[in-house]
Amino acid sequence: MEQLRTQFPADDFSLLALVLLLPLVGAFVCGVFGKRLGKEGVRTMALSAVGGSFVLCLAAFAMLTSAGGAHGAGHGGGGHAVTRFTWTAWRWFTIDGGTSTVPIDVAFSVDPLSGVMMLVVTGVGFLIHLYSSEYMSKDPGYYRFFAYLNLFVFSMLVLILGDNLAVLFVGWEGVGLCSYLLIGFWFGEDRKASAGKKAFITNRIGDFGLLVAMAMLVYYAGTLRFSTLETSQSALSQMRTVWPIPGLELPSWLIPAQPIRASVPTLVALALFVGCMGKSAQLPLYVWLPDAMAGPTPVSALIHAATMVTAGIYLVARTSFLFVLSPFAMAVVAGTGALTALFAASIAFAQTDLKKVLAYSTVSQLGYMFVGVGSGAFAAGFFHVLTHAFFKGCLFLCAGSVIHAMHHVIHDEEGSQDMRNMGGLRKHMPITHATFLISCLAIAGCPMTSGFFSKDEVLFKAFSSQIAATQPGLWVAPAWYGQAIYALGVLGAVCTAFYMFRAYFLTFWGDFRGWTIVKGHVAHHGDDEHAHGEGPREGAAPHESPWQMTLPLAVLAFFALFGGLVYAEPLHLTALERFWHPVFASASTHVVERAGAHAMMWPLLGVGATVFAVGAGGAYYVYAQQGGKPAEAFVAAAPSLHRIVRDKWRVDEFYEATVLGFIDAMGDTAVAIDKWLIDGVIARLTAAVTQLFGAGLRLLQTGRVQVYAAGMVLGVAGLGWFILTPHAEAEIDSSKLRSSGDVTFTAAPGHGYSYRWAEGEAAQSGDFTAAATFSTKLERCQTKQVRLEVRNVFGGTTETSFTTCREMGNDCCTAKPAAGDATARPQTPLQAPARAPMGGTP
Amino acid sequence: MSLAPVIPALLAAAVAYVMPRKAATKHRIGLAAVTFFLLASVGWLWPDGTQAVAKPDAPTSTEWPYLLDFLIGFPIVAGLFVLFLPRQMPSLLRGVTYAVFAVSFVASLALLAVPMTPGWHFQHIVPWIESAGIRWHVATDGISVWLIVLTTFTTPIAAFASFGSIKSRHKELCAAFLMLQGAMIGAFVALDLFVFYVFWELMLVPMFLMIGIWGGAEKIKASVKFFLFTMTGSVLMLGAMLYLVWTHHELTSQWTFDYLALSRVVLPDTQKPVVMSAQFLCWFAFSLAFFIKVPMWPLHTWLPDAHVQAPTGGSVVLAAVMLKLGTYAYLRFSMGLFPFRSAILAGNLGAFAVIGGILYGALCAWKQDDIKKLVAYSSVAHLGFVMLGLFGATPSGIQGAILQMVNHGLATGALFLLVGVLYDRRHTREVSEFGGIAKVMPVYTVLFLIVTMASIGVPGTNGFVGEFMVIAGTFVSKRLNQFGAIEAIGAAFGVILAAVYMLGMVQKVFFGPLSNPKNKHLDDITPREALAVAPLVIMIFVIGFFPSIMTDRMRPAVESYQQQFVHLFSDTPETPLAARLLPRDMFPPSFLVGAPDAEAGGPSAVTEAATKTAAAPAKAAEAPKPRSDEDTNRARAARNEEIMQKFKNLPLRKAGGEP
Amino acid sequence: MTNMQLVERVFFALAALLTLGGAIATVAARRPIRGAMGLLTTILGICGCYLLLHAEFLATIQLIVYAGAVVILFIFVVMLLGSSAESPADGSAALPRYLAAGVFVACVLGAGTLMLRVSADRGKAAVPAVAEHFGTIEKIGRELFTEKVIPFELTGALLLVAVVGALAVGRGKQADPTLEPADPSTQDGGKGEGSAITEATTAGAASAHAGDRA
Amino acid sequence: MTIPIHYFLVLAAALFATGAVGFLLRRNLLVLLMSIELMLNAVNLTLVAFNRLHPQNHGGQVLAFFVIAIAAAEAAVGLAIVLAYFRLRGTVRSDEATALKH
Repeated sequence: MEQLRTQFPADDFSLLALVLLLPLVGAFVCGVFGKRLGKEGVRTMALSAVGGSFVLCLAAFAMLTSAGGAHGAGHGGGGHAVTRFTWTAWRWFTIDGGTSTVPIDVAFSVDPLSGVMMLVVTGVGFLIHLYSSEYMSKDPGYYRFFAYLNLFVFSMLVLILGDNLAVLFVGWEGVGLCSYLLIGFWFGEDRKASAGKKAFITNRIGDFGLLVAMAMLVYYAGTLRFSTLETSQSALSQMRTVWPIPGLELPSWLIPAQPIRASVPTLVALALFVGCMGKSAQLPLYVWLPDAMAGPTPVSALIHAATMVTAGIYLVARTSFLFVLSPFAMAVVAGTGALTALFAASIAFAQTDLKKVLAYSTVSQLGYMFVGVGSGAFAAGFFHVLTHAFFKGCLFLCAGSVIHAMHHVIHDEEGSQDMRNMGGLRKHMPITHATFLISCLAIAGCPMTSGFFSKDEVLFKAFSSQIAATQPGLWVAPAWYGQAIYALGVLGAVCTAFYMFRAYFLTFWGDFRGWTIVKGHVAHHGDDEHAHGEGPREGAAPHESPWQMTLPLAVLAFFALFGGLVYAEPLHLTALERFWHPVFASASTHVVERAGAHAMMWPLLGVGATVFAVGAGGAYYVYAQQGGKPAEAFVAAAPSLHRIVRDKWRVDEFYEATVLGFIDAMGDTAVAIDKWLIDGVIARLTAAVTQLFGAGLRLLQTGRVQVYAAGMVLGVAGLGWFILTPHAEAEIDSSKLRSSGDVTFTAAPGHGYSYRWAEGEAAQSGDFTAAATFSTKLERCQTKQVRLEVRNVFGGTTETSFTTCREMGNDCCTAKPAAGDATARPQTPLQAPARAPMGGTP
Repeated sequence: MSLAPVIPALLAAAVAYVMPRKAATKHRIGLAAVTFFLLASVGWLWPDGTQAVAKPDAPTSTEWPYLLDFLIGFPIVAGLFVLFLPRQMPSLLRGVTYAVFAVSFVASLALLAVPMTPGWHFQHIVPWIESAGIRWHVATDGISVWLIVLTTFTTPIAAFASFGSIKSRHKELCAAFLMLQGAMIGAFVALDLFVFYVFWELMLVPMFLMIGIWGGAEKIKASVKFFLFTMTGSVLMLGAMLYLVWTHHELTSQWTFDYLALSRVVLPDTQKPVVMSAQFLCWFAFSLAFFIKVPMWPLHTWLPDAHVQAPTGGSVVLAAVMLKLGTYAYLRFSMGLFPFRSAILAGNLGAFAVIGGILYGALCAWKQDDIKKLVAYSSVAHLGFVMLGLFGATPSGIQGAILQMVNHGLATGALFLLVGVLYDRRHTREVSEFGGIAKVMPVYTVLFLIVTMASIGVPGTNGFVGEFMVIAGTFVSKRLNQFGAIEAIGAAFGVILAAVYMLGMVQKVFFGPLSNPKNKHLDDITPREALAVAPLVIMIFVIGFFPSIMTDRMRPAVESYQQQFVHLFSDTPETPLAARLLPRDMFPPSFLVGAPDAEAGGPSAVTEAATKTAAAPAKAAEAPKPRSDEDTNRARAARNEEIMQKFKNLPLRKAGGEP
Repeated sequence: MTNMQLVERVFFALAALLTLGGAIATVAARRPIRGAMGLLTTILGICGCYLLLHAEFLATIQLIVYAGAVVILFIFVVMLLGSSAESPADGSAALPRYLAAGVFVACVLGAGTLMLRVSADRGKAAVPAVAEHFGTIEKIGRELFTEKVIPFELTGALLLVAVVGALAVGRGKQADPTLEPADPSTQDGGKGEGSAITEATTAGAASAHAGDRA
Repeated sequence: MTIPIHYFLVLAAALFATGAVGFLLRRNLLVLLMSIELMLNAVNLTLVAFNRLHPQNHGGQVLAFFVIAIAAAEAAVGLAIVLAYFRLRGTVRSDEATALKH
């Protein structure tokens, strides 16, 4: 251990580089050279990559615990510095924050929280790689599958080990991309490809929230590194008016009495939570997870049980110091979690597809994790993530091995997953049955199993703790809020126990409904074709899966059973909580335990046990003893309710109608605007106008010479008229008007012109002189009218007058309306020439 | 040039050599060479902190002054020369064209060898038309250097791709490409408004020919529409340019078209009807020409038509480089010459960019059934991001915008190349014609997916870095004052729509059942086509992971430009009632190097004294200091404050008086 | 008013009468032959005016070139076209045309009186005495061949071009297949040297050829 | 010679007016040409009249002389064109000569 520590010092912990590099290299090699390596080569490459990474993670974890252990040996190690090994690769880019530049590095770090998560990802990942090496053995895209799986492990590690929010975002989107590729793995069918697309776009909506959160953090906190964020909480605690936006003229009914203000941590936390909802399939954005079952089963096990969906909770745990600053956000997190738990559990009742049941149970369990994290019990919430990874992973893999067995005879996709075709598999698949039962017990919360400890810890903490507001005036959750969450949780737990055991009894108990089992039946090729027909299928008995599939099941079942001992508060075995204490130290200071709540711990444990008994017993009674008849009775009694629940409360159709409908309509209007309004106006209208003018002018070209000559004569006549009539214009030089007040008028010259000037209303006297300029002086704020009369050589005269005013800054000129506007502008239109040119003498 | 970066690059080259399953060695070597060069360039260009520290007046002897003239002139002259070559030998024509492109690309790399300190580099001034004060004034700085390299990088690729598919009139095609490259580089480096206008117009001609001759069905209509749209815009710009020059003459009785001199002119701004104020009209004329080119919302309808009808090579160059001229010119000329007006209108322009550009472009793209039209509308969306970055006018916003310009060039260029591959096989681009071709063309699908992810902006590719810098910059921007937050959120929302329309198209084309019988035996992407796309894909990842090789060269220029922009438009805009000439000391001394009167040495004593005093503190602020971030921020804020003070106590000069 | 002035006034009245009468005849004549005759009288009237204004050389040129050549040319062509030269009774839209004519004449007369009023005061200045031999052939010949020699040569060249042009246009297309080939001898007779005097006759000859061609 | 100059000017103006009217209104090509001749003669008359007013040199008369020469050439070519037109169209009505329109 010593030379490891010397080789990898704490602040330049390049071991992380190796941990990340291995899956990446594995993915690249499988992806590019997969076909040439063949199945064996690809399998060894993929397994060794993830395995090696797992070993390195173990080493890193060991160094972490030893470093941590050295400080706080034994119990209650006290608040010592967060042991964090960081490795900075290179400077990614710098952004301009509110006051200073924000450097963003490609940096990775491991601390107790991400250490444990790292182990889960690589450990469970390795098991699933082993499992799928057998499960996918007959699939043509074998190498492509392992490339995507390795890429997924790499992205998940980047997400977990990211030292700042930007690198976390890289992993976040990378994981979204890999789930898109893996869900849509069998892209041949439209349904599966669109399931992948749906997953990516829903995740993308979540990423929108994360992007906005990051922008806000850059602006307010001036950094994205988790460690510096934790210390810069003072910069964050300020208020910001959210609505109405200043400067935006809004209709009056939109403007509330006093502007809605929200504290910055609330806004950031809510934005982050939008990201978590997208990724961890919470209520509004959970729709992609059930459809994601279109992917191969190991994918569902890895992504939709163990790793990716837990990324949301990891983010909330990682930024716990931020969430805790705003009780409102914590309440929202806990509330959404509870509602999702109950909602998903209700749907799972009526599902007949085994994987769909497990999918909805995942959504519901995620709800529980958010309840835990939302009510301040970060350690408990995150512990539920671990235990869930084990038992849900095991459940999915059991389902996989069952489907694998059913596939030998029933080849179409839906049929092999439908529980109605299963039943009585206890006898044929003992190991799968045993592991399925253990995981079922764990998830249902049978006492002493890991599920029991983690779920009840979450519920207890929800019941007993409250978030204190750091700033005065912040909204604080009402006192009864914890209890309401607890009630929803218990109700959800009952449903969970019921539907899990329903699935268990339907698959493993009763008699086999798949096909008539014929002893010694040789499943030859010909058999498959006619098996498609509706007629009674027959084939060999479903046999147990090979060791590559059952070994991971056993390991996971073991952890599902004994995982709870790591953090069993009632038994005072809180090793994990102490291990994580430094990470959640700063957050837990805000979490206050309600008075007298601790005493309630044991009674609530009792409630937990009874919940398990009620749920499991009910399922046993309905499905094992009565063979499912009460279920049919219930369906007959409330057919419409059953149908709605079976159609998943028609949430997809609702989204289709509203959200997609709205965007579709917007798209159509945009295209219409583009084609008719913009293209129409700019392109076609101008073309039409020019054509119009063209046609008009073409009429003049008659082709007859005399018409042109007549035109010329008219032109000459007009010119003649212009020359003959006199024109009176004058240029006013008012440059010195403001300073000294004198103005000079210079009349426009003309052939044989003579001028006569007059001031004010004085009659025109005197004869026409050749003096073309005239100047006068104005007092302050005085307005004067000057009249000019012009006579040309033919005796025609015309007259015009100008008014000028000396503006003295206090716009006294404009004050008097009568004086006309301030700027000197020739006032009267050109008068008709005083006398027709033909007229006699002046 | 330490050897450290060479080893990983060699390794990557070996892998690239082995990667293609069945390809002629010629293409394998090509691929390996491209990989080696691009990855090694990361090492060589890696910022070792020498950028900002280099003293501003360090001897720039290493800069060969004629480099920019060579970059502009060489392709144009070669284009003319190619016209004289015999028409019957297309291979000779192609050979000459490749040689010219190769030489100009290598020459453009010399631009990167010099540390881009704030101020002009490779500046070359030759008096051209003395009577009108027009000078051949070309220079580059941090902002335009990468756009030049982008031009010399993508045009050869476009030519290489189009030589593969276009079989008629080789000579005209080569000439068109060469002249196009010369004109575009000219437009990027011109600092004399007249020279800029010449290249701005010259650039249209080859593209007009390309669309018109080798275009699709209604190519004439599209090329005429393209030409008319840009022409009307640039004619307005010419009018405004002349007015500006005339005002400058009124103020200093000296004729000059030089950008440095004209940027000192402040046109009268607000009369009662704002539309009548000179600065608004000039700004509007300039910006209209650039908005048409970008294209911004109402003036964008020429782009889809032009792209649909343009040949593959033409489309690539149009998307990769020509659109960037609009955004670059807005940054350089509109914001440079009229800081007051562009700052005041930043808020609503930002809304225009978000709603009209990002969201509208995405919605339209979603509804298109022609892949090229879809990619064209996606360009409108991406460039909406770029414009938002520019309107925000924060250092990271502008850097993000410039980075996004380069990214868009690479991603959309690659997209058009790949669509060209499909078009060559099926001679149709209707999405409904394709379905499930991932089975028949696996390698092509992988390439297309990588480029789609870059276009969507998945982190790890270049799209994300640009978009995130723009969003963060908009959020922080003071120019957008209270709208910054909303516009940033709108832009972030655009990221979702990008995923919607791109993946929608990818699903319809690649995934799903192989329904259309014609697609059954499409052959996969040939090594030659893959070689054309390879450099772009590699650069997507290189910029995705190592954007600092680019941002580091941009930052000094962008920061000094942004300071100048903020400083000219101090936070309390005192709108000038009459035309006024700003004193020289309000500009960083490195900016005015090469300004016309600087040579004439004629300015009155007042400004002379002022420049000396300003130069002293400016030099002190930029004195070499360690590259830690806190000091740069403190120095920057102090300098900013001190110049702001000078701007406040500026005596109000009389209208039209000598400064 | 000495009787000398009286004679002058009478002579001027006669010339003016001839000019205007001819002009109106030319314009208003129904049959073009009358128009040509009207033109002839106008030219004679103008010749009279020239004599009054001491422009003997011009008067002679007027008589020879205009009266002798141009009017004759017109008459040739009118004779050539025969009845078809008759302009049909263009009764259509007569009223607006006469109205236009009336307006037009009124405008010109108005301009004329305006000019009169302007020149009235200046016109009173006596007409300056005239140098001896003013307007005779020597004076004009000297001026023509000393100061204005270039325009003179150019006019010569122009006339040559006009001749060639008239010939080309007048002859129209060659080799009219319907006729037997005309013997070439009569073809090139028309080429005369380009002096102003002979020009009129050649033009006349050219048109004659054209005549028998139609 | 005591006749004031403006007598001649008025006469020339009238002559010019009739020529113009003839040119604009008559539909016969020949009359058009004759009207042009009238207008040219009017111009000559004014030239000579003003030359009489300033007898220092014979500028006016020489110009009149040149005008006469050119008028002759113009008449010749005009009539040749009329003949060619007559050969093509068989009429001398100026209405039909609308080939310029296209």
